Parts: sequence; structure tokens; C-alpha cells
Amino acid sequence: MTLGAHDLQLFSPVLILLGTAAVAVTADLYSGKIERGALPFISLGGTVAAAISLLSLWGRNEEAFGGALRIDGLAVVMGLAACAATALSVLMSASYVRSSGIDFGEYYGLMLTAAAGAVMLAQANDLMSVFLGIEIMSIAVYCLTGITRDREKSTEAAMKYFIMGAFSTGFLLFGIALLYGAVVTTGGTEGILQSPSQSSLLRLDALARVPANTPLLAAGLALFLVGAAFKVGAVPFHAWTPDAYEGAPAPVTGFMAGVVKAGVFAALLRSATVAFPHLGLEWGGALAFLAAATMVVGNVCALAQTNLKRLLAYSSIGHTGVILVGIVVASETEHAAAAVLFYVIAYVVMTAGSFGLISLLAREGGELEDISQFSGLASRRPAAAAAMTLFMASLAGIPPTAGFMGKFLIFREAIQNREFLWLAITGIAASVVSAYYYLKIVVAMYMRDPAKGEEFPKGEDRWGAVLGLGLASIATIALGICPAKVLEWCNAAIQSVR
Amino acid sequence: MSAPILSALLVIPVAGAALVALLPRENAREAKLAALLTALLTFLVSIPLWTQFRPGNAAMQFVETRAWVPALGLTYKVGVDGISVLLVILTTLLMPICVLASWSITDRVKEYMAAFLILESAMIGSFVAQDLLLFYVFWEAMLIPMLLIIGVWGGRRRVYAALKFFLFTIVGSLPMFVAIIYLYFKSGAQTFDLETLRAALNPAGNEPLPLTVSAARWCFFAFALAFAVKVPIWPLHTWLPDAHVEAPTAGSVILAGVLLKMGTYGLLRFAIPLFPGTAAEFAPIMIVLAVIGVIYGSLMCLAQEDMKKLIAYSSVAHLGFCVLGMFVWNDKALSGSILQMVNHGISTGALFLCVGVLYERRHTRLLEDFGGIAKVMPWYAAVLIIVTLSSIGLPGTNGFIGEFLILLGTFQVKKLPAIFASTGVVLGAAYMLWMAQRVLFGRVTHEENEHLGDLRGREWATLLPLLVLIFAIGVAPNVFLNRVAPTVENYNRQIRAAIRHENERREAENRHRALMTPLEAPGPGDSRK
Amino acid sequence: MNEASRCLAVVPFLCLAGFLANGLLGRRLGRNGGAAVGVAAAIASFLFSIPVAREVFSTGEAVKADLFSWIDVSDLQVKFAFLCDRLSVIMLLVVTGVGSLIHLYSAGYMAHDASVPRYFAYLNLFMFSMLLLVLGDNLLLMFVGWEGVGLCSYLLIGFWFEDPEKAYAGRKAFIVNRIGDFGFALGLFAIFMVFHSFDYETIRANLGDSNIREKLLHTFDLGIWFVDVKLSLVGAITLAFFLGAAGKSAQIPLYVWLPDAMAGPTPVSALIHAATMVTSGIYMICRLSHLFVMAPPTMDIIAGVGGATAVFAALMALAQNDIKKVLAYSTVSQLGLMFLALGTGGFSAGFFHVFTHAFFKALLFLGAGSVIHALSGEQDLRRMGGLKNKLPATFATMLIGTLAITGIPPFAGFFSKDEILWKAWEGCLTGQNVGHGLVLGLLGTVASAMTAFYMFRLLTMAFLGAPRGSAEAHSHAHESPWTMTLPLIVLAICSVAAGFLNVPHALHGGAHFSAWLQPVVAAWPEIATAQHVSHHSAERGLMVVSTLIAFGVSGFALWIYLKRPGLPAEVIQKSPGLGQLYALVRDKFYIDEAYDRVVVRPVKLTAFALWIFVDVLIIDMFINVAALVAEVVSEAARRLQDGVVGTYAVWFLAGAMLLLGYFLYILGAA
Amino acid sequence: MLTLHNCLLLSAILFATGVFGVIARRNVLIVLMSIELMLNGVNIAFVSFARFYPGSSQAPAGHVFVLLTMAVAAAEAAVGLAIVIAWFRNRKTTDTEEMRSLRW
Amino acid sequence: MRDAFFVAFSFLAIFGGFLTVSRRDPMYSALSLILFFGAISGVMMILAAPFLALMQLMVYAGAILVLFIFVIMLLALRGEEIGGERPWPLQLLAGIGCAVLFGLIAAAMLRAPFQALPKVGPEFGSPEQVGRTMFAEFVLPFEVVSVLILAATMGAVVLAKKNLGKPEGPAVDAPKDHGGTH
Repeated sequence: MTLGAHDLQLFSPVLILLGTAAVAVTADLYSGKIERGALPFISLGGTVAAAISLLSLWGRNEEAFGGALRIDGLAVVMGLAACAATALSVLMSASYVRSSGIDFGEYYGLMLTAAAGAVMLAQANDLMSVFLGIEIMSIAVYCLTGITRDREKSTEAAMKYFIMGAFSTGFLLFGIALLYGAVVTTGGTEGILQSPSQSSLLRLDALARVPANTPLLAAGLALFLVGAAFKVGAVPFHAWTPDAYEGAPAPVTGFMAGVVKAGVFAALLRSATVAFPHLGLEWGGALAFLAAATMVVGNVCALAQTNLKRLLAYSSIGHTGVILVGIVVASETEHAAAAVLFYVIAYVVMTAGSFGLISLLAREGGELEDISQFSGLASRRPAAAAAMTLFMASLAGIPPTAGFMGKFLIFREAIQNREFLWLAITGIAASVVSAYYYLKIVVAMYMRDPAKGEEFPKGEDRWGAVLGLGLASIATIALGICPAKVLEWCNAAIQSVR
Repeated sequence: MSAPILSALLVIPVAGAALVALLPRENAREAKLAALLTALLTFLVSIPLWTQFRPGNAAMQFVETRAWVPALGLTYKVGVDGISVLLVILTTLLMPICVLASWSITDRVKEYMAAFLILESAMIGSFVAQDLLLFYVFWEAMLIPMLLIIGVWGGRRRVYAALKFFLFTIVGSLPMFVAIIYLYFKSGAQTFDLETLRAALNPAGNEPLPLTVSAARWCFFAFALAFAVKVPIWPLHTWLPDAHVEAPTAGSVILAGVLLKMGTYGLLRFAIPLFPGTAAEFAPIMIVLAVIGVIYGSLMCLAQEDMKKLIAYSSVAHLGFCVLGMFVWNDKALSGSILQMVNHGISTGALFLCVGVLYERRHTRLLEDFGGIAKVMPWYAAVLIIVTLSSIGLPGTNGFIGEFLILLGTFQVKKLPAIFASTGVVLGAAYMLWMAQRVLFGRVTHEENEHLGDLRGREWATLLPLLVLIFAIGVAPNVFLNRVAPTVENYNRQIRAAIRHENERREAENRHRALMTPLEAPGPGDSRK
Repeated sequence: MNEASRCLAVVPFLCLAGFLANGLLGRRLGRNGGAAVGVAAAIASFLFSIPVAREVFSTGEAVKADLFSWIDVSDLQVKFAFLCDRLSVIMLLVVTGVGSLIHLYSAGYMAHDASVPRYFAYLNLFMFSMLLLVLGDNLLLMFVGWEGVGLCSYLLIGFWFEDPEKAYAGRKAFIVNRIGDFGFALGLFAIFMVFHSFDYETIRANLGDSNIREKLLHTFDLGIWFVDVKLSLVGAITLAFFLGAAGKSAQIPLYVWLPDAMAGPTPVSALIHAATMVTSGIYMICRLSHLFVMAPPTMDIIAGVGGATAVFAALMALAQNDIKKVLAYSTVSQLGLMFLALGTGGFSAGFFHVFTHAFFKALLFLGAGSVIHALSGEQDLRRMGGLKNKLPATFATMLIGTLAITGIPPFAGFFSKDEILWKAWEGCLTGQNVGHGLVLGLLGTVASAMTAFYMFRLLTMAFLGAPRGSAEAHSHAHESPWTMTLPLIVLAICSVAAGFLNVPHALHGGAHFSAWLQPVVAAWPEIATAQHVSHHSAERGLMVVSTLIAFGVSGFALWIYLKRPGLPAEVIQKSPGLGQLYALVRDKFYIDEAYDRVVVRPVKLTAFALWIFVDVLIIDMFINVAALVAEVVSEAARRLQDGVVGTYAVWFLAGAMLLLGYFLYILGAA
Repeated sequence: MLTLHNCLLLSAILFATGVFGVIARRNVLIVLMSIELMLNGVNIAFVSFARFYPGSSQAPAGHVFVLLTMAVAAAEAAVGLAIVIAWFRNRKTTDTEEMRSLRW
Repeated sequence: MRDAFFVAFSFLAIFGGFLTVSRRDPMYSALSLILFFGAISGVMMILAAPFLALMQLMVYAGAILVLFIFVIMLLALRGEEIGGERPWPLQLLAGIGCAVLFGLIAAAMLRAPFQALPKVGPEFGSPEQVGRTMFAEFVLPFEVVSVLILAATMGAVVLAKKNLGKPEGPAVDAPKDHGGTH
């Protein structure tokens, strides 16, 4: 097999993103500070272009690079989610990076590269591309986390994130190795080995042909899940999340919360449907406990947080739990998979929004992190406060918002299956808790008086963040009120995987 | 149906809210005006609901159905019948009054008005929604605006009150959320459409009941909990006094006038029709709780020093009557309790307005800070007395009709509860007059009160419509009842039939099971799993 | 709808119009205007009721006026309609007639008050409600009026609301009445359960229906509450209604509000708390007499309570020094007599006493009013005396009133009271039910004897003897304006004449009044009425005895308070026992205090305790604790995140091992 | 004894050793090295699978994967060390237990 | 013979690994890594992957290890900067944990079917063969890895630069550049 125009076309979204990344970096290289204002536009343009090319791929379920990638609905939808997260984050960053002195090309370059990684991960159809996708994404994100390198917190976050990340990479890789072993050791009977193609050994569908009771498969799957669970921050692999989210610059946090989840959950769904269809129950059972633990721990820990970013980090853990519930149920009903897609999209939007607000309010001194610092925001910046309230409501799952629809979709599926009812009820209980801490923020913004001399920076020069917030808010409401179309796409996407 | 009146009612306030929000912050006055006009417009639009309503007709009217999310069985279906039409109009009527009553708000007027208008849409939505999930969406959508109204423009302990309100409600309603979804699947109807669900859950013929006894119990419990919190039914009522005390005047008016009705309305519209058998099974408990609410609430009033708290507790008592009237499935009682919902909205709303009048002048609500007000504010005194009388159900006022019908109807079915509840009427007289006396009569004890001005034009404008209604309903209740009655009769007929039928079916099933395998018969201790 | 019924339809609304005019435009009308409107409304209503009365008297048939259908829910259909039959026509005349007189009187009495319009507004509203009560053609309308008059008495008692005492008295009246109304309401519910209607006619008609009778007489066991009490349904119903009546007509145990009600302006006391409202209980029982006679136990209870009240109240009247309080207790006592009559089946007797009592008690109150007016607010008998010459008209009229109430022939009181006593003694004297009759009879006689005493005490202390009050107050005392004296005179005439409407057969009279009421009230006990004729001699004997007693006691009272004013004091000095008794009586047996201790305070205490313990301590505490626990758990949980990578790795490893173990177990086992 | 099992055991041992290093050591650099150990262990696994199940190919997928792993390892090492330097600039230490500014 | 070498290299590797994780001074660890990498490449040699063995030496020993040592010397750590040891109970716990982990994985591995060592041709795993496979079947990964390295370089440069503000000097080096742009 050689790489042809066809492959490149299918691969174009990733290429566009990477190209834009290179352009951003080089543009920065060969230009003075003046043109730096153009970087966001470049990156935005690239992202939009990538999104468009993704859309152009909608409906054609084809494989590229000899099956290494599969461009189908799932890939497109999750890719779009990643692009959306990127676009929003770029918007949010525009003013932030300038105020914190990291407005150089590499920032956008890394962001776009990570996005490319996520998009590729969403398309990955063999273990190797899964691995590479995750790695590209992760490495870029490590760097982004530490990019404000004169802030101790930032570097420390990067350090922790990196150590744990590399650690988990080891597990993931070992898992892949064992899966590979499982394929080859059992493949002889199936006659794959005789096939000239080596790459086919690593394809996900090859795993589907491995007998379920192969020990190597079991171990490999376990370690593979460990790696994935780490990336999405599921308990007990979540420990890095709060630190990384708190330490990273706000726009980056929003970015990684969304993009990483989009990519990894896409991979999980794909492997669940393509690689381990025959392990549905076991897979579901294992994740069910992870999901429950994740929802509980995440929300309970968030309750006592006073640092907004950290609180949102824990809340994101909680949401991971909910999504995992969806994935668990997906092993039974395919609607659940669609629900997962929808939830990820909703999550991307509202998270980007809520971190966007932090970026918007950041100033030279740094970010507003402590909840008390948001006191009285509503009286100084009503629009921002309103938007934040919207996002909080959405995260808490209060209608009519995207978050509510997402929860509704996922718990709907969970409740449908008697054996997952307990998950749904756990989730509901957890979201009661979550309602409380999201409320704390609203209370602070609206019902407390601003601290002495607390000046919230004005929004004039922050067109990007403002625009981003606006878009996120609209999307949050729209997804909450008329989700029909998006849901259709998600269903179609899932159909296309099967 | 000709014009989409209900949709208009849902859209106009939100649009108005958007308009208000877009106004620049400086001109608060324009914001108020815009809000007022929007509210009035909504009211005008809602008038056809009254005029074009076909009284003889028990079915849903002004129905609009559109696909919402077909994939999930969600439909946008709205309509009103005799039960809800009065409440919708009550809402649209109270809203301009609230806006007027909030004229003295100076802090963040835009947000205030916007919150109110959004709240109005949500409330109307919950009254007209005929799709369970649609209802749930509106139901929860009320939370945030109300939270802000209490928490931002409220009194000293407003944050506590707001949180309490929010958490009580959300803890109550999430189980309902689960139950709704559970029904969607277990009913086998695969829809959230209320009518279809009801039919599916109460099959007419001999096809098996979709829910097991325990499942039905859990679902009913989930629904009842959500609504019981809102009503509030004892002992879930403690959020109410705090919320009322802290909320701004208009907030209290809306809270008492409409929000609490959500609970009773929900019981009536959803909890009972969906699970008639279970409702009948739990009716004794509900009745007992209602009676406790009546007496307990009245007693509480005797212990209060804060006027708003007193009135809040009186709400507990009044709504106890409403709940009592719902669980006997007697036409008179039910008509009474529906009317009583409206009455309570009017009387208690007016009471809160009266308190607000004093509060604006003296910035206190403690009874001990007043006395002899009748001397300085005679008209105010007259109004307060009238409202008080209507609240204690004096004949000739609206309160009498409601309470009398409820008690009369209940007595036909259940003697003791009716008798005990009737004592609430005596206590009611005791505490309300006690309040009125301590505020109005005696000598003027505080010199600050010497020169309080009497009611102003704006305050008249807020109170007059309510006064008119108080007597209108009291003297000519038929005008209102004949819109309610057909629905009520039809409703009770259905429910009673359903109860009978379901009980027979369960009997049969149990006998059958007992014959088959004695062990599998579901006992009351059946758990959720 | 003929002319009479048209008038009937108008009558109550005239008063309503007066109320609205005075209430809404009071400021514009001013004092005189307000008074004029009020009086005009009352008189107009009287004039309009004349044709109605003529119609009724001429035909004997009821006049009806349907206005509109009021409440109409499923099987509950209540018309807003008026009915004026043989019973209500009398009340109609009394209310409008006496009412207009008292309105007129008030115009003079209140002339100097600050808020005349408000006063007349209330008074008109009262007339309206009272007429509703009387004329309503169904129990529900009666109930409306019933509560309406309660409201008005509340407003009028607390008319001078700036005095907290008065306001309190008003509230007390209302709440005590509400307790009675509670009974009334229960009665209504039960009635509806049986008859599915509130209309008098329907009820009356259906009483014949056998299975309804049988339903009514069906007795059920109340063993759950007390030890083995059997009560027939009708018994329960009538008891409930009697509770209502007791509340409104100030019988034991609900009489406590009436004495305090004297806080209101005196004309009000005359109209509401003597002539009309307080008698509505009797009216109601007469209305439902056919129901009551089905429940002998209730009848006995009524008789007993009535008798007891009569004596008890009279006893307290003996020792009061406030002129109005004396009259108030006397009213209670008289009402007690009426109930005594009702309880013994003398519906017409009781109602006749209502009729006559309306005149002379109103007269007495108004007279007292004019005395108070003359002494510019002085109400204490001990500071009066010697007013005979200052207020001749008042004195003359009040004398008549006194004679009437004392039961001196041939004044009105004689005939009515005699009939009551006869009904009371009847059981004894006819030997049907000796013990029963003896007790009731004695109660009645004692009560009337005491009446004679305290009335003459009052008269003497007020008008005769030497002035005891301050000299200049006495010198300023003057006869009242004609607006006040005129009503006195008219009422005095009535008090003389009214009696002759019902000269008993024993005196070869026609007993027209009883005859007139015959068709509308029940006859009970059947035997007695059957043998009525044969006991005229006994009846005459009773008359003589009671008359003698009346004369004797009155003379005694005159003698004491004229010749030996100090005597009571001395007696009390002599024997401490009597002294304590006197103190006890004077302080009204501490009933109010007892109620306060036993009922009012405990309720308030319970309320407070419940609030503190249940609401604040239990429910809210539970919630707060839950919140606290959540916070603590969360605080603990977040501490696990100690920030050390190594620890994170440990969890990671643990998780990895769990997953590995899980999959190896699940799949390895497969 | 050159058997698949032995090779795999070797890889597992090396992997476990690396894990131990990550958990038990406090010095960042040593932790990073331990991660390298883990990756090498994995490489051994790949290679041995490739060796014992070569299939028809002369260069099985395992080999290619090992190459990728090496590249990735190199990249990670570069990034990791860069982060170490950045962090060292701020905190003047390489002791992971000093990473306490983010916790709870 | 081959078995003996295998065993020897294995033990060397294990020993080297043990040394690496047990030294207190990173420099010693780094030095013992050399031993480890060497042993690994030996094992690879025995497992008939000469090209990989070569790569192992070049990449790991040649690049990564040098990088490590370079950084160690750059930081010129002093005692307290190196940081202390974890308390022994925790180390013990970690040891046990890792043992268990090893046990679990081993349990899975040992239940893999036994496979006799298949014969392979001399050119098995030769650079030529590997290259052929790679460019024939794994071209995407190959290209993507370049992206990965580009990203890594970018990040490393950004992170390791002295201070923020205007970046000085070229950020990326030319040869890696095209990796991102094709």
C-alpha cells in the first residue's frame, strides 16, 4: 500500500490543523510582535478549515492508510467536537495570552497539534494510531500546561501531568503490546498471520476475532483501559486532573478538558464497538464501577473546593463519570453511544465557556481563581455573570441547557436497563451534590458584594473571549432546547461505526 | 385551535426579558416600563383563554402539538383544561401586579425584571405542558430565576433562604426525573405524552398492568415528593417561611401566588392520574399530612412575630386544604381545591402586597413595630381587613367558597379529616385577626408611624384587581366553577374508575400468583431493585 | 314575581347600598350625611318590608324571591334566594323595625363621634347580614348572614379600636363565634350528606321520607372517643347546630364574649347584643325544629344548658356595677330562658320571648345608653342615682322595660316568660316527667326571680335615691335629644303591647302568636300538646306563683336599695363566706381567666413549642446536619489529594491492579 | 531458556521495576528514568511476540512498533526534561515531594 | 549458548534496572541505565532484531541517556535539591504492589500458548526488511511520529527558554519542519 491522494483527502483535517500549526509557528518566527495579533485569526481559520473538511467527509465511511484510520461518522462528530473546543479556546486565549506574555506562535502551534492529535485519535482504527494520537495530543498538552513557565504552579502542573502521563503511557503501551500478543498468539488459528499485511494485526477489528477467554487479551484490555481512563481522568486515575487543571493557564484548561475527552472517548467508543464487541458485559461491568466511583469522588471532592479552577476540575471528573455511564450502557444499547457523543459535545461547549470566563477575567496579575474573588461579578459585569450562571446551570444539569439534555440522554439509557438503574440513581444523587457547589459560584457572583477594590477587567480589548463566551452560551441554550438535529447526527455517527 | 395563544404566552415574556436585558443599564425606568408592558401584553393575550374557553368541555383546549425530539419521544404539546386555565390566567394577572409592586427596586433593575419575565414563561409552561419532560424542563427552569430573585433582592438572610429553596426543590425533583424516564420505558408507550402515558399505565382491558406494585409505589413516591416539597406539605415546609421572609415583596407574591400551586397542580395533573391505584393506597397518608399541615400551619402562625413568616405559615395551612380536597376524589372537594388554589394566590398575594406596603414605608415587618396603623392609614386598614377576611374564608369572599367546598366534599367521603380540618378555620380566624389587630388597632405606639402616608396610586393599582376578584369569586363563584366543573367531574370519574379497575386487576394478579407460586406475590416491603 | 317578593328582594340590598355609600364615600358625606344615609337605609328597608309582611300575614304563605344561582357544583346547587315565611317575617319586622329605631337613636348618640360614616356603614352592613341570615331560603345563606353578623359585631365592638381592650373584645367575640360556626359548618356538612340540599323546603319535605328518617335515626357508637356513647346521626347534627347556636346566642360555655361585647357603642349593644343577632341562635333552632325534635337527647341538653345559663348569668348580673354589664348578663340569662323553652319543645314560646325581649331589652339598653350619654360616659351604677327627675322620659321608659322583663303583668315579658316557665314546669305539673320538669322549672323560676332582683337593683341605683356621683356630673346631666327619646318611647309602647299578641288559652286568650307559628315549628312532645287543654288550672297556678315571686323580689330589691343601701355590704361584712361568694360572683367566677389559662395560653404555648422544637430544632437541624456532613466528608476526601506524585502513582497502581484482576478473573474464568 | 514465557516475564519484571521506581523514588530525574525502564520492558514484549510469531513477514509489526516507541520515548524524554528544567527554575529542586503548591 | 546469553543479558538488564531505580544520585542512576540499555539491546539481538538492537543503542544510549546526563549536569544538583528517600514502609508497599502487578501480568502471560521458537531467515528484522515493512504498511505512523517529535521539540524549546515575552532565536529546527507540513 502506498499513500495516495485518497488517503490524504481523508486525512486532510489533521493535515490542515498541523499545517496551520506550522504556519502559526513560522509566521511568528519571521515576524515582529506586530503581526502577533494575527495568530489567533490564523489558528481560528485553520480550525474552521479543518472543521469544514471534516464536514465534507460526513457520510463517507472509508478507511485510509490501509485501515490505520477510519473516517466515519464517529470520527467526524468527535473531530468536530475537538475543533469546536479548539476554536473556542483560541478565541478565549486571544486576550489572555497577550496579558500573560505567552502570545507566541508555539502556543497556537501546540494547541493545533494537540487538536490534530485528538482528531486523529477519533479516526484511529488500529492500535498504533490510537497510541500515536494519544501521544501527540498528550505531549502537546503537557507543554501547554507548563507554557506559562515562570509561574511555579504552571510548571508544577506540567511536571505532575507529565510524570503521571508518561507513567500511564507505559501502561497503555504495555496493554497494546499484550493485545498485539493476544492477536498473534491466537491469530495463527484464524489465519491472520498468513495474510501478508502486518498492519492488519494491529487493527482493532483484529482484536474482535480473538477469543474472549484469552488471558493476554484480558490483561491487555485491562491495561489499555487504564491508559484511557487516565486520560479522561476517571477515578482512581484522576489524581492529576485537579492539579493540572488548576496549574494550567485557564484557556488551556478549557482546551484540554474538552479536546482530550473528545479524542479519548471517541477511541473508547470505537474500540468498544469495533475491538471488543464480544466483551460487552465484562467491559461494561468494569467501567460501571469506575463510573460510579468517578461520579461520587469527583462531586464530593468538588464540594469543599474554594478554587474555581480546581472545583471545575473535580466537576469535570464527575462529568467523566457520567460519560462513562453512557459508555457502560453503550455495551447494551447503541443509543447510549449516541448519548455519549451528545454529552461530550455539550461538555465541550459548557466547559470551554466556564473556563473562558476565567480567561476573560484574567489580568496581568494572574487569574481570578478563588471563588470569593468572583463576588459581586454580577453587579460589575452582568453579561459575564449571566453567561457563567448559564454554564453552571448547564453543568449542574438544569434545563433548558445542553447539560440537562446530556444527562437526560445518558440516564435515560441507564434507567432503561434494569442492571444499570443503580448507576443512574448514583448519578442523580451525585448531581444533587453538584448542584450545590455550582450554586456556590452563582451565589458568589450574584449575592455577595464585591471585595474591596476588586476590579474586573473590562471587555473592550477582549473581543475574542467575549465572542467565545457568546458562542458558547448560544450553543449551550440551543443544545438544550432543540437537540434534535445534533442527536440525529450522533445516532448516524454511531450507526456508521457498526 | 386557531391562534397559538399558549405558545405566545410562553414566548412573549422571554422576548420581553431579552428586550429588557438589552437595554442599557442606566435607564432603569425604561426597563421597568418595558417589563410592565410585556406583562400586561401577556395578560391581554391570555384573556382569550378565558373568553374562548368552552366551559362545557372537559377535554384539553387550545392544544398545540409539535414534534420536539422525535428520536426520544419528546413532543412539544401544550394545552389547558378546567384545572389549569384559571391558574394560567392567575399567573398572567399576578405578573403585572408584581412588576408594579417592584417599582421601588433600584438595584440591578434589568436583571430583576428579566428574571421575573423568564420566571413567568417557566410558570406558564409548567401549567400548560402536556408532555412530562416538557413539564420537567419548565419546572426546573423556574429554579434559577426564583433563586436569584430571593437571593439577590432579598432580605438579610437571603442567601441561606435562597439555597434552602433551591436545594429542597432540586432534591425533591430529581427523583421525579428518574421516575419520568422510568415510566417512559416501563409504560411501554415509549413517549412522554401525558395522555398516552396515562392510558398506557392504566390499561382499560385485561392486559397486564405495566408497573409492579412496588414500582408504582416508588414512582408515585418520586412524583409526590417533588410536588410535596413545592406545596409544601408538612414536614417538608421549612423552606417556605425562610424563602418568604427573605424574598422581596413581588417575589413573595409570585412564590405564594403561583409557585406553590405548582405542587398542588402537579399532584393533580401528574401524580394522581398516572398512578391512581397507588394514590388511593397512599391517600390516607396524604390526607393525614394535609390535615396536619392545616392545623400545624395555623398553630405556627400563632408563634410568629414576623408578618411575612406568619403569612407563609398560613400558606402551609391553606394549601393543606387544597391537598385535602384532592385525595378524596369528590367533585365538590376537587372543584373547591382548584378554586382554593386561585383564592390562595389572590388572598395571600394581596396579603404580601399589604406587607410590602408597610415594609416600603418602615423597612420592618415585625408586628411589634406597628399598631394603630388604622388611624394613620384608614384605607390601607380597610384593604388589609378585607384581605384578611378573605384569607380566613369569610362568606362573601373567595376564601369561603373554596374552603367550604373542600370541607363539604371531604366530609361526604371522610368525616374525621374534614372535622379536624375545620378546626383550622377557627385557628385561622384567631391568627389572622391577631395579626390584623396588632398591626392596625390600638394606639400608635411608634412615633415613626405617626405620619405614614396612605395607599398611593401604584399600590391601589396592585391591590384593586385582587380586591375585585376576592368579592367576584365570593359572590359569583359559578362563573369560575362552571369552567372547572366539567373537567373535575370527568377527572374524578376517570380516577375512581381507574382505582377500582386497578385494584381488581391487582386482586386478580395476586390470586393468580398465589395459585401459581405463593412465594412470588409482591409484598409491601418490595424494594426498588 | 309579585310586588311583595320584589320588595323582599330589595330589602336587604337597601342596607347594603347604605353600607357601600357610607363605606366608600364616607369622607364626602361627612358626619350628618353619613348618619342621614345610614338611617335612611334602615328605615327604607323597614318600609319595604311592610308590604312583604302584609302579604305574609294576609295569606299566611311564604313570600319568595329568587335572585340567582350562587354555587353550582355537581350535586351542590345553592340559590341566592330569599324566603319570608311565618317565622322569618317576625324576625324581619323586628330587625328592620327595631333596627331603624336604633339607627335613629344612634344618629343622636354618636353625633359627636369622629367617624360617624364608618359607624353607620358597619351598622348597615350588620342589617344586611342579619336580613340575609333571616331571609335566606337555605342554610348556607343563613350561614353567610351568620358569619356576616359575626363580622359586624367584631367591627362594631372594636369600633373604638384605639383602645386595645375594645379591639381585643371584638376579636374575642369573633373567635368565640367562630367556634360556634365550626359546629354550624359541621352541621351543614352532615345535613348535606343526608339531604343533598340546604333548602329549608327540601329538608322539611324530605323529613317525611322514610329511608331518610331511618338514615337520620341510625345511631352509631362513639366508643372511640368516650366510653361507649351512642349517638344518632340526627343527634350529632343537632348538637353541632346547637354548638353554633350557643356560640351566637351566648350560652354556656361560649357566653364569655357577650359581656365583653359591651365595649361597643351602646346602640350597638342594644341592636346586636340584645335585640337581634344574639337571638339568631333561637331562630336557627326554630328553623330546624323538626330536625331537633327527632333527637330528644339534644333537646334535653339544650334545655339543661339554657336553664343553667339563665341562672348562672342572672347570678353574675346580681353583682355587676357596670350598668351595661348588668344588662349584658341579663341578656345572657334571658337567652338561657329561651333555650330552656326550646329544649322543652316550646319553640313558639321561646320565639315569642325573642320577640318581646327584642323590644324591652333594646329599650333597656337604649335607656342605659341615654343615661350614660347624660352622664357623659359614666357607666358605674355606684356613681349614679337620683336621675329620675333629670331624665324623666328615660326613667319612665326604663321603668316600663324593667317591669316588662321582670314579668309583671300585663307587660310583654309576663306573657312570654310565663309561657316559658309553663313549658319548663309542664313535665312536672302534668306528671309526665316529674324530675326532669322539676329541675328545669326550678331553674327557670329562680332565673326569673333573680331577674326581678337585679333589674330593680339597677333601676333603683340609677334613678332613685340620692345622687352618688360627682355633683357637677350630676348637674350637667340632661335629657337626651328627641332622636334618642323617640325610639325609647316607641319601644316602651311595644314592650307593653307586644304581650297581648299571645295571651295564653289559660287566660282565655287566643294565643295568636303560637297559633301563627304552629305550621312552621315542630310540636313536641306530642303527648303534652295533645293534653294541653287539661292543664289550664295548673298553668294558671304557675302564673300566680311566678307573678307573686316577681312582685315580692322586686319589692325586696326596692326596699334594700332604697331604705337599706348598706345592707349588702353589711351582710358581706358579717359572714366572710358570703363575702367570698359575693367576690366570686362579682368577678364572674373567674371564667375568663380560666379560659385564658386552660385554652388560650396552652394553645399559644403549644404553637411556640412546636415551632421551636419541630420546625427549628428537628426539621431544620436535620437539614443543616446533612449539609454539614457533606461538607465534612468532602473536606476529608479532598485531603487525600496530598499533591505528591508518588501517592497518585500508588492509586494509579491500585486501580490498574483492580482492573487487571477483574478482567483476568472474569475472562480467565470464562 | 529462550522461551516466549521467559521473554515475557523479563519484560514484565522490567516494567514492574520501572513502576516501582516511579512510585518509590522522589527525584524527578530518576522517576523519568524509571519510566524509560517501563517502556523498554514493553519493547521487549513487542520484540518477543514478533520473534515467536513472525508470521509470513520478515519484519513483523512488533518491530515497527518498537521503533515508534523509541521515538515516542525520545520525544517524551525531551519534553519531560524540558519541564524539569522549567520547574527547577522555579523551585530549585528536583524532589517530587516539593511539588505541593497544587493539592487538596 | 543462545539461552546462556539470553539469561545473562536478562539478568544484566534486571540488575541494571534495579540499580537505576535504587541509586540515590540521579547521575549514578543514569550511568546504570547505560548498563540496562546495553543489556536490552543484547536481548534484542538474541531475539533476532538486529536493527532494533542498533536503534536501541543509538536512540536510548546515544540520545536519551545523553540528554539525561546533560540535564543532570546542567542542573548541577546539590544534596537537598536531589531530595530524600521515601520512608521504607512506603517503599516496601510499593515493592509489594509492583510484585502483585508483576504477578497479575505474569499470570496472564504464562497462560499464553507455548510456542516453539520458529526458524527465521537471516534477514529477519534487518534494517532493510524493517524499512520495507514500515514504508509499505506503516507510512502513516512514520509520518505522524515526525509530527510528534516536532511537537515535542516545539514544546521543549518553549518550556526550556529562559523567560517569557518575545521568543528569541529560531524555535524549531529545519529538518523536523516538513514533518508537520506535508
